[in-house]
Amino acid sequence: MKLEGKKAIWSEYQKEIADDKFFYVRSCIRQNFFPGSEVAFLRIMRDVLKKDVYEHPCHTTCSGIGYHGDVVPVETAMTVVARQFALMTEAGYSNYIPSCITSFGLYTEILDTWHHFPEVEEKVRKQLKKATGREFEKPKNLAHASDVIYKFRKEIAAKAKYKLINKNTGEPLKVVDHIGCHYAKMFPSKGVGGAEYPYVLAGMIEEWGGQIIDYPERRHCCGFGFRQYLVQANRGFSVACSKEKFESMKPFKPDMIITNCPGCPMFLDRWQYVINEMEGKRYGQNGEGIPVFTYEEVAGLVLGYDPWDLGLQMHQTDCEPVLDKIGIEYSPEDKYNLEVIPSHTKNHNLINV
Amino acid sequence: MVSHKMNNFGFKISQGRQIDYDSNDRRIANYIYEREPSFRLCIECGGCSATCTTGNHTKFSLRELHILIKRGENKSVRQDLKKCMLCGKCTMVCPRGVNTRNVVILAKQAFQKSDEYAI
Amino acid sequence: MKKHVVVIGGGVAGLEVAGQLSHSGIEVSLIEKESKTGGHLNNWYKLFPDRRKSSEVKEYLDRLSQNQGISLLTNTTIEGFHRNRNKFLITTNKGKELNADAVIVATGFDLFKSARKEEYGYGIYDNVITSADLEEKFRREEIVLVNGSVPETIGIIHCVGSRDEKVGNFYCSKLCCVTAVKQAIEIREQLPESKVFCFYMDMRMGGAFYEELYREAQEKWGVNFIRGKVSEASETIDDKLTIKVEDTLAGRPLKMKLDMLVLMAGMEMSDGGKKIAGIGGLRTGENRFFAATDNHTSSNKSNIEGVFYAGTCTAPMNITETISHARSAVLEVIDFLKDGKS
Amino acid sequence: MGKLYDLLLEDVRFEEGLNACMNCGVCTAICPAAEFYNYDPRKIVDEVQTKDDEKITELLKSETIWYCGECMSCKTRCPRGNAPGLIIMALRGLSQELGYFVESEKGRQQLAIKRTVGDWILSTGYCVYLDGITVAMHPEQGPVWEWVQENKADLLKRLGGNYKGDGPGILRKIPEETLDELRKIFEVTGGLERYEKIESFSKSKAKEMNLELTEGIDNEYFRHIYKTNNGTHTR
Amino acid sequence: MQFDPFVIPFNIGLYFILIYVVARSILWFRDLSKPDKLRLQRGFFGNAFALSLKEIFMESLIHRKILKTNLRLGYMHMSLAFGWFLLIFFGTIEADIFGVKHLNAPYKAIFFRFFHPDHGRMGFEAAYGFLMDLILAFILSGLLLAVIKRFYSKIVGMKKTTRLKLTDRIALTSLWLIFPSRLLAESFTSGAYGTGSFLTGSLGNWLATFLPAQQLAYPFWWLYSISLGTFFILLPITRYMHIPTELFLIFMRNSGIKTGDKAGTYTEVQTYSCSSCGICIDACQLNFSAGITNIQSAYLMKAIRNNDDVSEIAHNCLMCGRCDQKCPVGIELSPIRMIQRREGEAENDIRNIYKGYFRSRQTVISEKSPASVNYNFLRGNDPAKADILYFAGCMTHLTPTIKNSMIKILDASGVNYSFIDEQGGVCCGRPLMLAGQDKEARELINFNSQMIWKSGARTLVTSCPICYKIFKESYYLDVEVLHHTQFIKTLIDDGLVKLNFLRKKVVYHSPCDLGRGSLVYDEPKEVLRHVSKLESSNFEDGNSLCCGGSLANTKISYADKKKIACDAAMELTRNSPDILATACPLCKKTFSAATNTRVADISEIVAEALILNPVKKNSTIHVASLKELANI
Repeated sequence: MKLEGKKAIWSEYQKEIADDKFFYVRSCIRQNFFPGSEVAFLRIMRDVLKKDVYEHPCHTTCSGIGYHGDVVPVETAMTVVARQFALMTEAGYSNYIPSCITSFGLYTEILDTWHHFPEVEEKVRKQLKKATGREFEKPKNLAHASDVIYKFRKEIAAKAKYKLINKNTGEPLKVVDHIGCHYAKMFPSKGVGGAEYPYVLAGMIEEWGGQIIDYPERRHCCGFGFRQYLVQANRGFSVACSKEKFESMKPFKPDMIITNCPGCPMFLDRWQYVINEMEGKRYGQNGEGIPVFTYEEVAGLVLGYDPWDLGLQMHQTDCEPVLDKIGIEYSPEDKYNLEVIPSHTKNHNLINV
Repeated sequence: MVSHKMNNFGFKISQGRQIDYDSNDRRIANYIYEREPSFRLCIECGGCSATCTTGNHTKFSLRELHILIKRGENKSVRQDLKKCMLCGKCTMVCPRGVNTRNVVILAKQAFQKSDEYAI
Repeated sequence: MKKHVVVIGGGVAGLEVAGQLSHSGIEVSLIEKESKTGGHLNNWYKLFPDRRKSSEVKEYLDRLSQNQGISLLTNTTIEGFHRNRNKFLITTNKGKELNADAVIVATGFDLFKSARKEEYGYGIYDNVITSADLEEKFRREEIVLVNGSVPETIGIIHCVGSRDEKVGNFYCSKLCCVTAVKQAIEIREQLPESKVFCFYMDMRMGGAFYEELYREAQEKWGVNFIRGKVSEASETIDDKLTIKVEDTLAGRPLKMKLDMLVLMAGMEMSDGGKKIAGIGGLRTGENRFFAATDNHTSSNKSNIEGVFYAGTCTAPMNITETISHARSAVLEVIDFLKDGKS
Repeated sequence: MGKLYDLLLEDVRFEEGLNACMNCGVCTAICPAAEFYNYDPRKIVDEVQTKDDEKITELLKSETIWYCGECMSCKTRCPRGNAPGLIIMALRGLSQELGYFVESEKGRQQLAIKRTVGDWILSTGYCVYLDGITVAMHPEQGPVWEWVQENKADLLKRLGGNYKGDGPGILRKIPEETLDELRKIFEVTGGLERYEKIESFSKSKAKEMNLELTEGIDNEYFRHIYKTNNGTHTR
Repeated sequence: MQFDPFVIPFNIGLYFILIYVVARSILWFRDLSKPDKLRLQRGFFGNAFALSLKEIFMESLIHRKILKTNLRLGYMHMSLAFGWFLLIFFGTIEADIFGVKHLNAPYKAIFFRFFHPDHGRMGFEAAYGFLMDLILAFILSGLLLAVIKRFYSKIVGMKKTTRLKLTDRIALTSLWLIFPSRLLAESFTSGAYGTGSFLTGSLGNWLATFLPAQQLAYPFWWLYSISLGTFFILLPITRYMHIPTELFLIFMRNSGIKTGDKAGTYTEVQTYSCSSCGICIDACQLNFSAGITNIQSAYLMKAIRNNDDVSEIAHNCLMCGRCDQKCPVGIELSPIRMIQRREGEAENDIRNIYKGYFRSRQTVISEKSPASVNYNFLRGNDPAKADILYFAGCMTHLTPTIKNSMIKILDASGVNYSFIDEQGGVCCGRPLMLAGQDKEARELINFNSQMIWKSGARTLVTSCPICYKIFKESYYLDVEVLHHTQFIKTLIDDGLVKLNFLRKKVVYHSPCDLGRGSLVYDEPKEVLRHVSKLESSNFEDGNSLCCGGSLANTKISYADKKKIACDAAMELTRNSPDILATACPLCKKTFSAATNTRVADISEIVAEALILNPVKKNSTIHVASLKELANI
């Protein structure tokens, strides 16, 4: 493996990412499965990086899951998205950052379609006006939340309390990055590092002391496949995809998996449990699973946030092995203790700073 | 082997359907290569399948069978082979002079032998 | 006084042109950017379909261009290109100024830069090489992997950088198929134990004795041909390469491990050519090669009177075609010069 | 000849998704669905580009168009700039418009998606909503999920969410007027029409299969389409 | 002197072989099937016996057939066989008349001169002696040819001669020694006693002038006896076993025993009756066109005798039947080959033997039709009812002009027919049988039979000789089966088609399965004569060539097939005819690729000559006449 080769490619795909004044849009899936991550994102952006991140109370789903579940027609999805843009415009922002990859993909796709088919854009504007009376500007800059963290990875590193290093061996942790399919597969130029060797997460890991490992099924989909998971009868396919990835990464002995997609971390986490239940297979070292994290969780850990504030107790595959390797302090007994309400939470769920 | 605690998730883990070339057994193919070298000459034009008497009655593609044998996808081939009537039209139309008829005969043999002598 | 023609590019076409022109008493300045002439011919070991040594053709061209009438300028590039009345004023990187009655552009082709096909990992995965790299190995008669061991299974991917919108090349480079077959045979010759797999979309064997070579590869050398465009290659923990391809004729995806992967890089307009197109205002086509005024009747004429094309700077060609194209360029020039336009 | 093809052309995704296909198979090669399902996107594209109504009708009624996971890996690679994934989406759309989706086991599942994701969008403003992700319907979510479901309110509070609260924040309550806007958008843009088609075609199919189909998800037909897998989809 | 030790080797040999032959024949008889036993018994006391005697005389002694095909070779065989017979015959008489007493032991006749050295000085004795010498000379002349043949086979007009195994060599040498040693023994004796006739006498006297004849005679008598003894003892394990076996063969054949489709006494007798004369090798196109010289029937028989693996040989054959035609011993070579193929298959997969290829009548009824295992996907939709069924056959579908011509002819004739495999149809099953896969073939036969029965037709017309042969032999249809040439013939005879005379030079190639295979030689030619100038070739009827396209040979390469086709086409087009006519789609396809002369199926030529004026529809006269024709 020659790294120069990858570096060359990475240097080719450097997208423009805004510096401040972000209009933040939440992810349905992550709000349900990784609420801690979105909280952590805002903490980091606001407290650590001192950025202006605005969240509009009236924004909704982008309808992406419905769209890719084929129950929501394309024009409907476009109009729902147009409404989100309208909210942004009204709030006086122009840098749009969705928390969800499916959304990010949908936004990119829609903007691209509008670019090639202006008549479609016109139609959507009319429909939005008719339905809601709203009008919108297209975002000046569209980036995924992980792009922003990637942009400020050095700043985060500077303030880091921990490094992704095995404190016992001094070796960097071996990290597998999993990029959501809709991040760059549809529009390689819209992703940091492109579609084949995405750098968005790799960059963070490098910066924070870990080592990214490349393995054959790196590009493989986690298997969500929308309808393929949403309907129980199809889940055999969904799990099979993740299994394919685990089988492929096992020989490289990864310490952890990092993701930037809403569904992926949940599936990579839960399917490990299912496969173990059904086939008695585990893919981590000494009989454990491979802990799966969102990039915010990892950033949070690096910055020394409390694991249980980050919501790591919501993982089915235990994350402790990694915490121990890094040497992060945490109280095992508080894992499921719901009494504690940390002070920081207050300002991050309600008001926009 | 860890004992399975829970199993009723309401689905089975799907098995892959890729041709896994490395783990496939190509001894049937080699058996044919040795005895009918023209087997190598196929350019997969499909002439055989187009004229095939059996293919006129049921889903049966000699071209596909040839490829599957070459890839070592023996299971799927074995049953299908029996559908061939050996009428020989394929041999007549083959632009590369592949002795297709003999290929089928040899393949059948190879499969029968494969049981006895574990080819 | 003697007419003077500047020939840009010292590859097969350039040498042929220079040779022929000087033989008909025309003064020639042959400009070559490299230190020696011969172009891609120098990097090729043997030629299809008869697998003769490329050096033999090189010798012919050298003999042809060993002529008083030819002044050879190596390590030279064109910086200026002006036309005043019927003369061309050409300035080189060494500040030399050449006055020419006519110019022949023979800037040839560049091989597609395979790293642009990211999913194949050229320049990233150790044992992914290009057809040109393989020729080098042939010449040294040692086909080995980076770790020094001898490969057992070798995959050859056709159409790398050709017929591919993703890299902006819609056209077929036309010679990669037969090159692949030739190289497959050479591999089997040098490594009798090896297994070779060609992954193709169509076998385009449109040349004298190409199809016969294809047949030989199957019949005599047992080369395996699988119809399908390889989708991606990745490196396994044991430094092998796994590829994913659809065996389209079996209608099933196929997965296999290979020790070595050879990419059949296509042909592209050379950078040198692009540069000259820029400074000289020469028209290029959609495929970025030079566009002749008429592809059927005057494939050598450029949009500028007195400037002619020879060889693969206009389209992918094999050596035979290149030489004939060069000769027809010579006729055009002579015709042009005697019309006394200058 | 070509009537259905013209209908497909009305879908902008189809126009984006299909240029001449040369059957190279690069899509099938990396397609996760093709890896496990008896599925070959290349063949689908090839059949569609014949513009043959008969073939397309067959596709619209088939299982095969429902295997795709819409990961769009195919779009990345196609040397002809096609996007089989988008073509599939167009086919699925048309299949539902014409009511052909109920002819296949996988197609019938559309009702399940409509009655979960589809309805959540309009009733909650979320595609996926905590209260809907029940342990019963999601055993694979594991023990941790049981704990989450039992303590969702406290847990979200502890993590700094705004579960069913006002203003911004995680799983906040989406204001009624916003939901009205959503419904209006669906009405104007044909979203509701799509929902109704799925409902009505499914109802008649349920009758045909004589499975009772009432509102919501607690009925024979829903359970049937949600759980049944006749095992012919994979190898 | 009545006895001398040197006769012992001869005696041992003689009695051994006599006992062996008797024992062997008893075993053979025992292994015969009941019906065949009956046949043989009936034959033995019927006129079959007389017939056989005649045949034995004509074939085993005179070797008439060989004489016909190859004079020199025939003379060689005759001189040895017939000559030796005469020698023994007259020798016995000699010993009886001139001996001390009547009814002597055999050796007395064989070594007569030793025991009566001074016999034959004058008168009748001398005359008789002359006769004996004459016979000996006759034999020796043949022997000389044999020796020459062994070393330069061309001289006896043969391209190839059979190779030998060790025992054969020894037997051969001893055989060769017999008569020279007798000559010398007798000569020396005569020389010593001044007796003997023109050969032994003169040779003896001359030898005696410079050699001690007295002393030299005795060792040569030993040699004579020993070579006879060795020859007899080796007989059973050498090809010379054919000498006694052939007698049985002739009896059995004349008693109406047939090869059938599984190995048994008759096949064994046949394989042992092969004298490896090599005529089949010369007849074989694989030999003289493709240069393949190790698979011909003679080698097959030898391989079977030696229990070698015959699978390769058995399948490397066009099954054209030229060797059957030419075999002087009349061995049913192709049937035996088929048995080998079938048994080869049986090795792979234990299957109960299905009757099929060459069936004997009584097995037909007992036969059960098996349920389709391999071809259960076949769906038979009821065919249209019609008097006449037209079955084009797979190969005909590859040569549409033949199919279309037949349709044109059928329509013009106005007969009431239905085209049963218009939409493709199912293979007749013969290709499977040729590969030895009778079980599978049987499945197709049953399927097609069903269809034909359902159609209620009375006549089945096919364009493909391959189909024709199997319809005739292995289907049990209550319909008459006709090849389209026969059918067209009747149409012409009944005036149901009107034809022009085409001024075209035509040469006819008789397809193997139609001609030799089914003995349909004349109708095709008569049809051709009716519409064109039919010219004869050097390869008519039974001697016709194979086009090389035969499905029966799975072993030879496309290139070899092509060679055979080209050679055959060249031979047939020597007098540059306008059309090379054939009656088989496969031949047509094969020849078309092998010659520039136009190749056409008879149906095409007829269709060309057809005068299309409306004929009254649904005439039924023809059916009767077809019935008549069926009794040919």
